[in-house]
Amino acid sequence: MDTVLTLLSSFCLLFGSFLCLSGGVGILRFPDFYTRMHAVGVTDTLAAAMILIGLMLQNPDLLVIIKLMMILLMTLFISPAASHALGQAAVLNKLQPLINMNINPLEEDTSAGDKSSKS
Amino acid sequence: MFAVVMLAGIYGLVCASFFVAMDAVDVAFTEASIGAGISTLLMLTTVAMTGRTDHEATHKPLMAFVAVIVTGGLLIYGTFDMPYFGSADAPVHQHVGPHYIYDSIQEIGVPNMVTSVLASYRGFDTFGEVTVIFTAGIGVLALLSVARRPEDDAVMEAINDSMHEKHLILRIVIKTMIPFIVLYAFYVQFHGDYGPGGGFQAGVIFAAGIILYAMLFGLGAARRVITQPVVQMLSALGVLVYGSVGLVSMLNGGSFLDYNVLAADPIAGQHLGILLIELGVGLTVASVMIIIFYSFVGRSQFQKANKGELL
Amino acid sequence: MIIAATLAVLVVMILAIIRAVVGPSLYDRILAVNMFGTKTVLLIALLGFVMGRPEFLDIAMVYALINFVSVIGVLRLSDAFNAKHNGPVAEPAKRDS
Amino acid sequence: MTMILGLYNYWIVIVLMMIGFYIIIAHGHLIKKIVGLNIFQISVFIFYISLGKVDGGTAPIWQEGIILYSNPLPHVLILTAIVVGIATTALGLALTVRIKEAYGSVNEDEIQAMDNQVMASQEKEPQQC
Repeated sequence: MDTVLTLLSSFCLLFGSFLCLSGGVGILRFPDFYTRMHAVGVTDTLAAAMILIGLMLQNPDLLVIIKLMMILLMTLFISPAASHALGQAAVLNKLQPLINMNINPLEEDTSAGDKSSKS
Repeated sequence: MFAVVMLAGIYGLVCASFFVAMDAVDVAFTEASIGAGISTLLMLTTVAMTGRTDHEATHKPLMAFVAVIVTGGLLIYGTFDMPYFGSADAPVHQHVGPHYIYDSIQEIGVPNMVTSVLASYRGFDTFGEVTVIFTAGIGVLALLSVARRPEDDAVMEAINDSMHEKHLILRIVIKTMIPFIVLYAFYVQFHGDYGPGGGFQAGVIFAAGIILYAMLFGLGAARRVITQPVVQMLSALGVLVYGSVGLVSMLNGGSFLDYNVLAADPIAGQHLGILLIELGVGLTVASVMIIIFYSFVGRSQFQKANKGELL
Repeated sequence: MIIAATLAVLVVMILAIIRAVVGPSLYDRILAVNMFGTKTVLLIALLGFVMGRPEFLDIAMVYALINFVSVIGVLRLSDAFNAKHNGPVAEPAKRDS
Repeated sequence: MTMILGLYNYWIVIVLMMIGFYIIIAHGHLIKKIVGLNIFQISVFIFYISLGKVDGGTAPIWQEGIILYSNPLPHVLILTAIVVGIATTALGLALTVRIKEAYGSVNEDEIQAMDNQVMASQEKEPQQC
C-alpha cells in the first residue's frame, strides 16, 4: 500500500513538473501573445492539480490534505477565469495575432470566452 | 511605466517566497497579501491617473552613481564585522530572543510566538503602528476625497450595467468566491494564535475581498455594501478597541496593556487580550485599506467626469 | 521527488520572469505575472514539505487569492488605460495655466 | 571563502538597497521614486529577516518536540513595518496624484521649473495646491 502511494505521488509530481516545464518553454518560445496564452492556460491548471495531488498522497495528516484541497479548488476556479479575462481583454483591445487574421471584437467575443474557459 | 509596476509586483512575490525560505511565515503572509497585491494595485491606479508616458532621462546619473557606489562600498566594509549568516551565537539571539522563544508558551500560552510578541510583549509598539496606519488613512482621505455628485454616480451606474455582458463570467466566478474569501479572512483572524496569521493579514484579506467586488461591480455597488461613513467609523473603532483594552487592564489594577489582569487566570487573560487586540488591528487595517482604495478609485472617476465636462 | 518538482517550478519561474522583462505587449507581461503567481503558490506548498512543516499552506492559499485579485485589477485598469488613450486628452490645456 | 559564504546575505541586501537608492536619486519621475523607495524598504526587511534566521531552526510556532526556532523578534518588527510601509506608500501615491492635478506633470524637473518660474514672476502659487 505504501509503495503504491509513493509511486503514485512520484508519478503525479513528475507529470506536474513536466507540464510546468512545457508551459514555461511555451511562454518563452511561442511567437505571439495568443499562442503563449494557449501554452500557459492549458498546462497551468493541470500542472498545479497534479503537483498538489502528488503532495496530498504523500501526507497522512487530514488538516494538510484539506488545505491542499482548498488550494486545488481555488486554482480550479481562478486559473481559467484569469486566462479568460486576459484573453478577452486582449481581444477587446484589438491586439493582433501573428497570423493575418483581422480580429473584430464584437464577433470574436463569445468564441474567445468559450476557448479559454475550456482550457 | 506599466512594466515598472508589474516588475515591482514580481519583486514582492519573490520576496515573499524568500521569507518562507527564511522561516518567517508570518512575514511572508503579510508580504504576500500586501506587497504583491494591494501595493501593485495602488501603483497601477496612480499610473492610470497620471498617465503612462515617461519622457524624462535620468538627471546627473554620474554623480548619483558615484554617491551610490561610495555608500555601498562603505556599507560592505561595515559588514566585515557582522556575525555570519545563520550563526546561532549572533548578538540578535542573545538578549530578549531566548526569553520570547522559551518562556512565552508558559507566560502567554499562545503557540505562535510572533503573535505573542506582537500583541503582548510589544503591544504598545503595535498600538503605535495601528495609529500610524489610521493616520495614513486619514491623510489619504484628506488628499483625495471628493464630494459625491449624484449625477456622476448615475453615469457610473449606467456604465457598469452596460458592462454586465462583457464581464459575465468573471462576475459569476467572483460572486461565488467572495463568501469564501471573507470566511478565510475570519479564519486567519482567529487562527492567528495557533498558526501564521493575525489581525494585519486578516484585515488585508478582507479588504481584498471588498476590492475585488468593487473592481468588477463598480464603486457604487461596493459603496452600497459598505458605505464610506461606516468604513471611517470602523477604522476609528479599531484603534479605540485597542486603546480601551489597555485602559481596562489599567482599571483592573495592571499596567497599560497588561492582559494578565483581564481574567481570573493570567493565561486566560492573555488569550482574551490578544483576541481583542487582534480584532482591533484587523478592523483598522481592513477599513483603512478599503478607505484608501475607495479614495483612489473615487478620485479617478471624478477626474474622468471632469474631463467629460471639459470636452 | 519533491526536490525535483521544486527545481522544475523554480526554472519555470525564471522563464516567466524573462518573459515579463522582455514581453513586447502589456498582455504578455500580465500573462507572465499571472503564471509567476500560480507557480509561487506551488513553490510555497512544495517548500513547506521540503522544510518538513507542511502546516503553513495558508500562505499558499493567500497567494492564489491575491494573485487573482491583482490580475483582475490590472486588467480592469488596462481597460481604463486604453479607453483614456484612444480618446482626446484634456491635459495640455491645464498645463498652460 | 568562508567570509563570502558567511556574509553574502548582507551583500545582497546592500546591492538591493543601493539599487533603490540610485533610483530615488537619479530618476525624476515621482512614481519611479516611490518604487525605488519600496525596493529600498524591502531590502531592509530582507536584512532583518536574514538576521533572525538560525541554521537548522524552524518557523517560530511552538510545537511538541522542536527545540531550535528562528528568532521571532525581527519577524514582529518587519510584519508591522510592512503594513506601515503600504500605508506610507499609499500616502505618497495620493500626494503624487494631487501633484499631477495641480501641475499637470509628475516629473521633478518640470515641477521645479514651474515653481521657479512662478517665484521669478512673483505671482501667486500655481492653483490651490
